[in-house]
Amino acid sequence: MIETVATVESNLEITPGYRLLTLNFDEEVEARAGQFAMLRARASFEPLLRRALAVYRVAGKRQLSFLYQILGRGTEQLSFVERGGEVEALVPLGNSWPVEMPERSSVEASRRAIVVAGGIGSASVLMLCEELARARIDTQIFFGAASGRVASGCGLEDFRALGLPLTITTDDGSLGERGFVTAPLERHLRDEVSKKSLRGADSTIYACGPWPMMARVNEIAARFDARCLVSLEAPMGCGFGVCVGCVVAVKTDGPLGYASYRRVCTDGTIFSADTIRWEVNAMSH
Amino acid sequence: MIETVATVESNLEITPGYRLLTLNFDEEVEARAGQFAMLRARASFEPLLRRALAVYRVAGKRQLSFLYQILGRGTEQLSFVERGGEVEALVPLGNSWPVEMPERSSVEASRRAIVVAGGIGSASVLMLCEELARARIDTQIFFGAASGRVASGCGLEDFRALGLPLTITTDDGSLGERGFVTAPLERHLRDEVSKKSLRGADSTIYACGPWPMMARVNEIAARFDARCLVSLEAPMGCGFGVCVGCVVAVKTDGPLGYASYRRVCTDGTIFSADTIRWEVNAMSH
Amino acid sequence: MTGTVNHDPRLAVEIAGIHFNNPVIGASGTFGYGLEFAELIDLNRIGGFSTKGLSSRPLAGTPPPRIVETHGGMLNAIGLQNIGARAFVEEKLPLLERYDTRIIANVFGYSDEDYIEAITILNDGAGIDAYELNISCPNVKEGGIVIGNSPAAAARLTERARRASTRPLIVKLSPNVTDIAQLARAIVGAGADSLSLINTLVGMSIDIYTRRSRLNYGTGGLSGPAIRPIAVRMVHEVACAVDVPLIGIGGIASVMDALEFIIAGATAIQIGTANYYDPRVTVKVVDGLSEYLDRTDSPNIGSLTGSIIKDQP
Amino acid sequence: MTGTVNHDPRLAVEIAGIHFNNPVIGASGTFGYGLEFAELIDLNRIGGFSTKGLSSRPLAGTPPPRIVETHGGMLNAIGLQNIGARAFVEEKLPLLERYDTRIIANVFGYSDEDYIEAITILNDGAGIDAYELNISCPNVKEGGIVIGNSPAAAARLTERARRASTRPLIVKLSPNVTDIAQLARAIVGAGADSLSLINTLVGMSIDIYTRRSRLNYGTGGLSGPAIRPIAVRMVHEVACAVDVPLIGIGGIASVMDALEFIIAGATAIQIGTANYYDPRVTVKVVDGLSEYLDRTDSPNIGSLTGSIIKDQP
Ligand SMILES: Cc1cc2nc3c(=O)[nH]c(=O)nc-3n(C[C@H](O)[C@H](O)[C@H](O)COP(=O)(O)OP(=O)(O)OC[C@H]3O[C@@H](n4cnc5c(N)ncnc54)[C@H](O)[C@@H]3O)c2cc1C
Ligand SMILES: Cc1cc2nc3c(=O)[nH]c(=O)nc-3n(C[C@H](O)[C@H](O)[C@H](O)COP(=O)(O)OP(=O)(O)OC[C@H]3O[C@@H](n4cnc5c(N)ncnc54)[C@H](O)[C@@H]3O)c2cc1C
Ligand SMILES: Cc1cc2nc3c(=O)[nH]c(=O)nc-3n(C[C@H](O)[C@H](O)[C@H](O)COP(=O)(O)O)c2cc1C
Ligand SMILES: Cc1cc2nc3c(=O)[nH]c(=O)nc-3n(C[C@H](O)[C@H](O)[C@H](O)COP(=O)(O)O)c2cc1C
Ligand code: FES
Ligand code: FES
Repeated sequence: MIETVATVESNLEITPGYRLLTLNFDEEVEARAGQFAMLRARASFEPLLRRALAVYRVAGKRQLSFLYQILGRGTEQLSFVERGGEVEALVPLGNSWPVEMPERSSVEASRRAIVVAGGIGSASVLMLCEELARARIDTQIFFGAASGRVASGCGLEDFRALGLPLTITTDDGSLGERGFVTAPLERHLRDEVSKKSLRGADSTIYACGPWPMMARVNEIAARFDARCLVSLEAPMGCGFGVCVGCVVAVKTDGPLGYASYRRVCTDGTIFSADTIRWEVNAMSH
Repeated sequence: MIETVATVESNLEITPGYRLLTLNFDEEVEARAGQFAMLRARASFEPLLRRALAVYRVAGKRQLSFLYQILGRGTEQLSFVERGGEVEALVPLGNSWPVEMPERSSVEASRRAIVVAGGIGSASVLMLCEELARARIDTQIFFGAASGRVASGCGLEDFRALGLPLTITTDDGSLGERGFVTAPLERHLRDEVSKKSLRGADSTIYACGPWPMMARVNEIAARFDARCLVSLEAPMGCGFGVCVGCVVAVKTDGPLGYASYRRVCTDGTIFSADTIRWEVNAMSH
Repeated sequence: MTGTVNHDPRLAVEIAGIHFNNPVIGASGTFGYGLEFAELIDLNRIGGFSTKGLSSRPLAGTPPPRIVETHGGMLNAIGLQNIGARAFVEEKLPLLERYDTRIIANVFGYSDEDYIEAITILNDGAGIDAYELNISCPNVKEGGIVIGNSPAAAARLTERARRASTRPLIVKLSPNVTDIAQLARAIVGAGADSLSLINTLVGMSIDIYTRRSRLNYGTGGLSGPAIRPIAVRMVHEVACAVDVPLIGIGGIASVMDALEFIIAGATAIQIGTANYYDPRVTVKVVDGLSEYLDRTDSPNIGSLTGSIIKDQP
Repeated sequence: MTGTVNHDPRLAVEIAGIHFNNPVIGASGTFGYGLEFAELIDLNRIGGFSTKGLSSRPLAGTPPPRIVETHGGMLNAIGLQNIGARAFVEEKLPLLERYDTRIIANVFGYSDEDYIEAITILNDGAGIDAYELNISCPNVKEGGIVIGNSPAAAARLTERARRASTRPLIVKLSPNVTDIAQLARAIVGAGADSLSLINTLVGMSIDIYTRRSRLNYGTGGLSGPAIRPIAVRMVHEVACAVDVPLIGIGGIASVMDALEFIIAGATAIQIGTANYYDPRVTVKVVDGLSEYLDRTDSPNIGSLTGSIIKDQP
């Protein structure tokens, strides 16, 4: 973890409301797939708190990119920083997506990966997809967004460039299948399980997106007995474990006690979906 | 008075810490010498209050320039706004410098003007000097700054370009005479009065600068019986007369009562120096 | 003048029998005598405004510096400079006659008698719709205690003002208290028709080079967005404690802010400090309220008052 | 570890007989158990830190959402999640041993007995330098009244804690009171060695679309630069009222902010929320204090405590 002031290499609009921020660091940063940074435009007095953004790409030992949606005050302030400007950064934070090598010994059922990205949740899984591809794991990507325009903003072209099987859904039907990304996911699992007599358990589902999407992915995974990992979001005060503001409710054996909540920033952001108490939503929106 | 969002034509650094901001308005603005605007970078959340800046130049019916020093949070935020950016503006505000025509009928003693600018107080008097020149009033400019560099930042080149007699002082002696601008002012008045048997009362002194400078100018003016007008500064909440935060203590005949304080923004900013209770400083610094 | 404004009927509210075209009111001390805004906004478009605090006699106020900006807000120690109740009645009210907007006369004094005297003068004024008692001033007679910080003193003053007044009485609460609900109950018990809250919080800012307060007076009142969360909480607490209509105040700078107060329990809201840095904020909020009703399919603004959903106790 | 740090001797301060290398302390609830900062700053460089509030038993805290940002600050309703006094003594203290920094154990409970129990456990811990009583929790036994808002209840608890404690006792004041000087006098009268102030102000923020509080708990504590002017005023008031050393807290984010509190009357200061968005702020303030002493030719930081110049009463 380094705490530093990074310099903006570029801060490009991808589509209106979506930008790619590339930062240069004066030290080496080793960020793994799924990790994040806490960022804040240096010269701004408001808002105070840094904002969590997933590391979208590692462009070198001292360069990281972030894909972000302009949502409120913090991301708006970030959007104003231009090339040469400064961004306060704490990075890398959180755990990372675990990628296992397929068990080549087993001939019949090689392990497979399913990546589900909802909206800007995509930013957390691009590097994961790259890693899965490098590890030659059979990978299916399900990419959902509100519209075709939003899909572009969420990095669709970068996902396409991976050359992995990619299913797109949009809420308004302007691109790919109309509806939620969980619909083709469910179909896919059903088909796979029936057609190839594979067990759901042979698949690992990696999901990042809005809370309701991830809750639904968890249900589907449970039904098909698939392993499911989710990267969670929560409002973050610090990003490094001290404010205890970013917790999620997790399942515990005993009564509700100290262990009932875990910090998204340091105990996560990636959790096994079946450990989360999905009915207790960490976000207020 | 118009309340609008102006667009930045340019925001140029003159010397480090000093900038010239040129704004385009969507309506006509008629600003007279000595008037000011309340400005705030549009996209910034902090600081909240707009900052008062004198109208430095009128560049057309819909274009005004402001010369400013980067001092704290507000002017720093302004300095970040680039061409095409937006600035919230309330303008024109306050009264203006009165310029009388010389009494040509009197052969012996034509009226004369003395303009005293201290630091960035210069921003309030450039247009005044232009007007005095246009009216062919015999005008002397005394221009004081902390250093030669600061003098440039305070628009010295623009004052030089007027072609009027100009005496420069700097606190550190890096340009012109070393010391405060009030020293040559005093000398000048003494010489004028003795040499040409003019009365001080034939001169109008126009002064804008730091509070101690103006207090001293007032003393000198009083001694030589010259008319003296000052443009005051005060921390301003609103700029249009409602917060009653920007007051200065003025002399009253009766006991201290409602009339003891006057608002710099709407009753001024230009006051007759002899009406001010100089010992009650409006600024905390 | 009314004819020129098309009021959204869904925004009309009533407080103590007074009809407001909409719930957006300029806050005392930030809206002058109303006229200062005539060049900036159409005064007919806002629900009303509360005057700068009026005392029985004109007051000079405190020496400068009087204001200092802080993070998210400002401190002021104006010392209640005002033209006096008599001058307001004679010089300002006639000029305000032509506007269709509610005029609330904000009143204060340094003793109960001071308040009564000011109210008596204002009773003569045509066009005043209600009084708002600013009870956050130190009472010189009682050794400088702030009337508004003591439920007993505040109730006593409310009762006397109620009797002296020919108009509905709004009492403005001080937030500088341990238990604002208790204060509110005492004041409503004493006859207040409505409560407005909050006034400023007492604060201080020191210049580290001169080692003096940045305000000549020493302390000042903190206002602006910085205090909004405290104000929303207090409005919610008071809404749970009393039954009179509330006017929410404190750091409102946008329609979203205004709605927080209404959902927390306010019938109307006042905008203070934001008028300084966004002089047309009041009319922007009026427009924003109509849009919100459209977007959320709400029948009228009254249906939102106190509509907060509580899952937790 | 001490050998590696060259402390500026002018910054040393003493509170209740404890020596601090400098007056900069991490505030409770924002500095974890100290160790979380070991990767970010050299813990030997700060005066000390106050632990996350410790209770007699581990606590789960409240369900999320627990924090929401506001203008110039944030609201939190963590519900005092902590590992418990026993785990702190056994698991954290041994790891903290190697740092030359003062450790203040922040203690709280829902009844007097709870506090005493936690203190009794902590008395066993080696390396704790002082206790800081967080008296801003609602007392379940007394029907939810907040101990810290009642001078009598706060004095009673202080007295009992004083007797149970083997270490200097700092009591942390709640700002949600009408008269903080009165509260301070009662607590000092009951035996507190030092006071720290302020804790958070109670606030609320409402999501206008869900119409629910943005915090699961409903209300939360407001912290950050927004509250600084209130905190500075209260430190100044308390400094005029009592004679024990004060620790100033509330919205400190820079050396200038810290100096405001010291000039107002604080011997030391705590930095809270700013640690979240500027994790190295504590050491930056330490360096800034030395520079200020240089620039103003002040002999030491103690000479600045309470050095405010007052022209007005
Ligand atoms: C670990 C992590 C990684 C993230 N990675 C990315 C990323 O790569 N790209 C990206 O665009 N966004 C990402 N987010 C979300 C991003 O942090 C939020 O969009 C941002 O904090 C919103 O800040 P704001 O000031 O723009 O909005 P605010 O003004 O703070 O809020 C605007 C709206 O967003 C909601 N909001 C506030 N905080 C969050 C939050 N932490 N997450 C989601 N919504 C929030 C508010 O409730 C409000 O409705 C990530 C969040 C987390 C926790
Ligand atoms: C009528 C008027 C016209 C002005 N014209 C110009 C101009 O043309 N060019 C220019 O550079 N400046 C001008 N000023 C001064 C300018 O308004 C201040 O420099 C500015 O408000 C400082 O804001 P800030 O946020 O940068 O500093 P802050 O962070 O607010 O303060 C930094 C320092 O400046 C002091 N300060 C705060 N407000 C003022 C103030 N109003 N005046 C002076 N010092 C202040 C503070 O006490 C502090 O020491 C004018 C002021 C007035 C009242
Ligand atoms: C400069 C100034 C002067 C004020 N004068 C008065 C006053 O005379 N009477 C009064 O009741 N409130 C007065 N107030 C308080 C406001 O009406 C309002 O209650 C407070 O500022 C909080 O609202 P805001 O955050 O929107 O400003 C004043 C506030 C400011 C900033
Ligand atoms: C998330 C959070 C948790 C806190 N927890 C505690 C606590 O456990 N005990 C305590 O005495 N104060 C606690 N505080 C209060 C701080 O120690 C401090 O008094 C307050 O935040 C004001 O200082 P600041 O503005 O610098 O944050 C907490 C504050 C925050 C923001
Ligand atoms: S964001 Fe502070 S603990 Fe996770
Ligand atoms: S700045 Fe508000 S009255 Fe002058």
